[in-house]
Amino acid sequence: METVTLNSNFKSEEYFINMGPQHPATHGVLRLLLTIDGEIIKKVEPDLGYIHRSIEKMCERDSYQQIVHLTDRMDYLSANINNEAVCLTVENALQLEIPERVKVIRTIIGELTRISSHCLWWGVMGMDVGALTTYFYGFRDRELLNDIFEETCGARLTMNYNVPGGLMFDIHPNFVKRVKDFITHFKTKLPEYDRLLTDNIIFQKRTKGVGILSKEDAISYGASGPVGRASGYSCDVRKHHPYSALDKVTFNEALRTEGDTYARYLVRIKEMWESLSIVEQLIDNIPEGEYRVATKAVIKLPKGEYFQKVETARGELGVYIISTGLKSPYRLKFRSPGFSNLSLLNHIAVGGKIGDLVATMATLDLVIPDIDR
Amino acid sequence: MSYFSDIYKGIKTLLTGMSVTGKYFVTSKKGAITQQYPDNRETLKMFDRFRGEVIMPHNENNEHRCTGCQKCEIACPNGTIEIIWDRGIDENTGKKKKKIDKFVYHLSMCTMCGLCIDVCPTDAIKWGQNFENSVYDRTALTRVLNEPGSKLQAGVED
Amino acid sequence: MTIALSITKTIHDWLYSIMPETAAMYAEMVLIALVYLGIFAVAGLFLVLLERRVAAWFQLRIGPNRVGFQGLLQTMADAIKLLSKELTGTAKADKFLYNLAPYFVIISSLMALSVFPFTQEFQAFDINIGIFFLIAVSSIGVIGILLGGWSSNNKFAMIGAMRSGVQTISYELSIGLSLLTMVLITGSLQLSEIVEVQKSGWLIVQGHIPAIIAFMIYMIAGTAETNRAPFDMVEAESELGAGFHTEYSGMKFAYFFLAEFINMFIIAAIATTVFFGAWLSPFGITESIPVLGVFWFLLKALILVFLMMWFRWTFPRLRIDQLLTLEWKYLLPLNLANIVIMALLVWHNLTISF
Amino acid sequence: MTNQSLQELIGSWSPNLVFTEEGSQYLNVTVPVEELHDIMFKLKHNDQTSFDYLFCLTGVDWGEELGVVYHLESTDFRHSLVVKTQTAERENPVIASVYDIWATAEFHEREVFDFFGIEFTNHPNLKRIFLTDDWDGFPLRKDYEDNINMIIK
Repeated sequence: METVTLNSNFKSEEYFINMGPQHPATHGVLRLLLTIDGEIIKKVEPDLGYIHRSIEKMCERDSYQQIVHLTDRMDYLSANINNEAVCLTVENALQLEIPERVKVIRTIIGELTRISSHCLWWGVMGMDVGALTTYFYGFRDRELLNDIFEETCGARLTMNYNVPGGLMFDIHPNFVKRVKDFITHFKTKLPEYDRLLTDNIIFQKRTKGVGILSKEDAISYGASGPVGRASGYSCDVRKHHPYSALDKVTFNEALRTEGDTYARYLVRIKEMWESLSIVEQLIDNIPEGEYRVATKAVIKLPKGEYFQKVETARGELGVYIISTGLKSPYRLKFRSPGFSNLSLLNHIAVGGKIGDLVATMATLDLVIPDIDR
Repeated sequence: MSYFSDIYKGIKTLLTGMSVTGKYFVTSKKGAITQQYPDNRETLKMFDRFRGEVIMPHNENNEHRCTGCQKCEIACPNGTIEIIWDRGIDENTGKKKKKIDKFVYHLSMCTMCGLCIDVCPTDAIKWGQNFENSVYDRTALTRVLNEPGSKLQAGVED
Repeated sequence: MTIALSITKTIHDWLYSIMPETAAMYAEMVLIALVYLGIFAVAGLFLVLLERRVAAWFQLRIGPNRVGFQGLLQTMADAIKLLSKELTGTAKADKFLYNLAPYFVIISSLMALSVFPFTQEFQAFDINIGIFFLIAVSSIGVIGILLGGWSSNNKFAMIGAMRSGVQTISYELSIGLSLLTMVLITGSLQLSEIVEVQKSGWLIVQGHIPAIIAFMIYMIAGTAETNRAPFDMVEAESELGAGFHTEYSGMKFAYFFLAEFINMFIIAAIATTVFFGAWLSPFGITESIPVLGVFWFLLKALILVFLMMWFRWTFPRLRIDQLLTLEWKYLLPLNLANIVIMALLVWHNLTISF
Repeated sequence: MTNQSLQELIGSWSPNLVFTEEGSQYLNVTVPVEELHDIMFKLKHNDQTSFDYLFCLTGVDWGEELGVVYHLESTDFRHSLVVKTQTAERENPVIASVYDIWATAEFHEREVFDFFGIEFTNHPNLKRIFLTDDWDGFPLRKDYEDNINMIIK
């Protein structure tokens, strides 16, 4: 009998594919150079810089008040927290005494920004795994928050509400009521998120065990925010280096140990609950007082180096200012969470399928201007 | 038997999900969050603090409050504001005094940061609520905010 | 060819009176084909509109409501737009196959429509292997998708096409077997025959538990067969951009698009015919007015179409390996067991019939 | 560990380290370029320091010298340290990569290479990350000039 032997030299061919910069799943102008074998990802190499605006260089010629508004354009989904980061750095450098009212308002708006960012993320996450309806439900709730911001700050996305020394203007008289309405509304909607997407068997199959990041790798890659916390790495700046009014509130750091896509998803859902609880604790007792401390028209930081970390919706944002005593910083560096989080994409996506890469990328929650700065 | 319980649980979660969307489908008539924009122009009211564009309010005598101190021009991060000023004779005192000739505002460069309005000592400029700023020619976005023939409101400088 | 509605009867007689028999037969065929083409082009467009409105209602939106009353003419406008659009394509595409692919898809879906019994006697082609014909024809469409994805010389399109091949080959089995389960009751593949059997109770009632299982499997496999979410691996917007039709534009794209919706209708129509008694009214309430059969048929089909839309706008997409796991590990074994159960039921006369 | 004991411990590793706390909220240590990799390796792997989290890597043009500032934190002990190194070579500056110690340095070093032109030895993939490969010059250096794209106020 004749035996047929398959050609043992047969080799599946790896091929190369460009994902982005105009791809629906890359959420902006991120370009991923993928090496694929069939459906299996062999290598992911991000190609960045499509919207790099050199904010750090611009900061070297701008005054400190002007720098604040540039940070809106980095991670635009947590614009207000970015503003706060720069303001805190400047205030710490000047050793300004900030009124309690300002601290509380900043924290409330910061947490609302986090919820709003996570709402958008939730919608987009659902869309990335194929459930398009989540997008609209996420946006519906985010819209309420945007209205609150618009009423108080005047803008929906790039708010520029913080100035060194406090807030640009006081909160709107309707603010407290609207926030309370939102809390009651959102508390009924969050369980709906779970019923629609979290518990869904297809979603769980898609995300569990996908894109696993170990704790050691998370620390080594500088992962922060929900990405780090899903790997069991306690990295919440709000806990470890509390700023503004965060030392006055009690909340739990959302921690998971699995480190997979589903864990990152759950951490963010948990964070929305925690943020709601922080806002609830503060909203009823916003202290009376000034909303702004007068600063000099031209702020000059004393010679020295200043570093301030805050927890944005994406993770740890660091502002590093080297001042030589002039009206502009000598060097200003933003340590953006997205940049570090992106660097681990290759590490966790290799070996998965294209669908896994998309789901993983959705839970890294990348905002490209934050990476490109 | 986990094979069958998996199927049961799976189908149950799917039906739960469908009940959520189904609920919205049934109540879709009143639940729609779409704003039918060009149709609702009359009822669409922006918030008071909405940052649409920078405007310079004039009173009924065609007087504005801008002294031409140029603080806004310095505060602006993008060079959006250009103040062309001149020295004129003050009618009351007879001294030479700085006054604005043209307050040029490039809306195309404005990032709506609000620093100019924040820094203005005389509240001469304010946020306008107009958001329909699209034009076919970008030169239309360069505006002169002070109206022709307008002058400084009395008592602003005191 | 049996057409007994009076108007078609008149045309039939008239045609045969003015021409020789062969010519009249051809003329009649062409005429019927054109009528079907017209009806289903419009029906496809209507389904697109329905999908958009239903999606909007699921998503707290209003949906297209500007062109015509409540947006009724929206898809017409879209079709005209697509007609007038430039046909773009990649330079190194295999031009012949690239242009051929959309026709494969649209023709196969239009062919399937010819055998449905919309009401008594309103059936273009009552063939004695009806269900077999349907399964065979509806699987031709995948060749068009494969050709289109492969020949457009785009890697995203190719991944989509390959996924489509894998998916259709797998789910074809489930469709066939679940329909086969029902054929055990009817004992015939002829669609008019199947409807006849259902006069003593719809098959889903006659076959009770195994029939319901078969129906569920059929709906899942059918959704997969039409490449709709949650099985839209072929398009998978967030993964592949537009999948196999990435490089198509204008009318060629419209063919793919229309075919998807007509396929959806076909899947629903097969389910209506096999499980829900086709044009038979519930409890025979309008048995005396045969024309109402069309209404009942369309109503049942549209309810099933709506169900598929509901799936689409609720569920996340499966991953390609999970798609195959679902088929080979769950649907297929269940289906085989189901057939055995059904066979036993039929053997022991345990079916319910009135 | 307190800054005091950190200074004593790290100071015992090499005589060439300069410590300062002036004008900064962290303990600063300036390390010569040649010793950088050794010191960094010890900082990560010593049981008492255990600086496993590199949270910021900044390139700085000090005017004369080009430098890199590393912000380190220990996730076990929660103490922080700023390591600075600089090289006077502006034409062809070379600093050892710490990519093998902290994986996050891969991207951050590419960023510094992109904007300051500092070459990191042993870096696995050292090429421009934001700018195009044919970009001329290093934009974040103080002596960079671009009359078209830069608006000097």
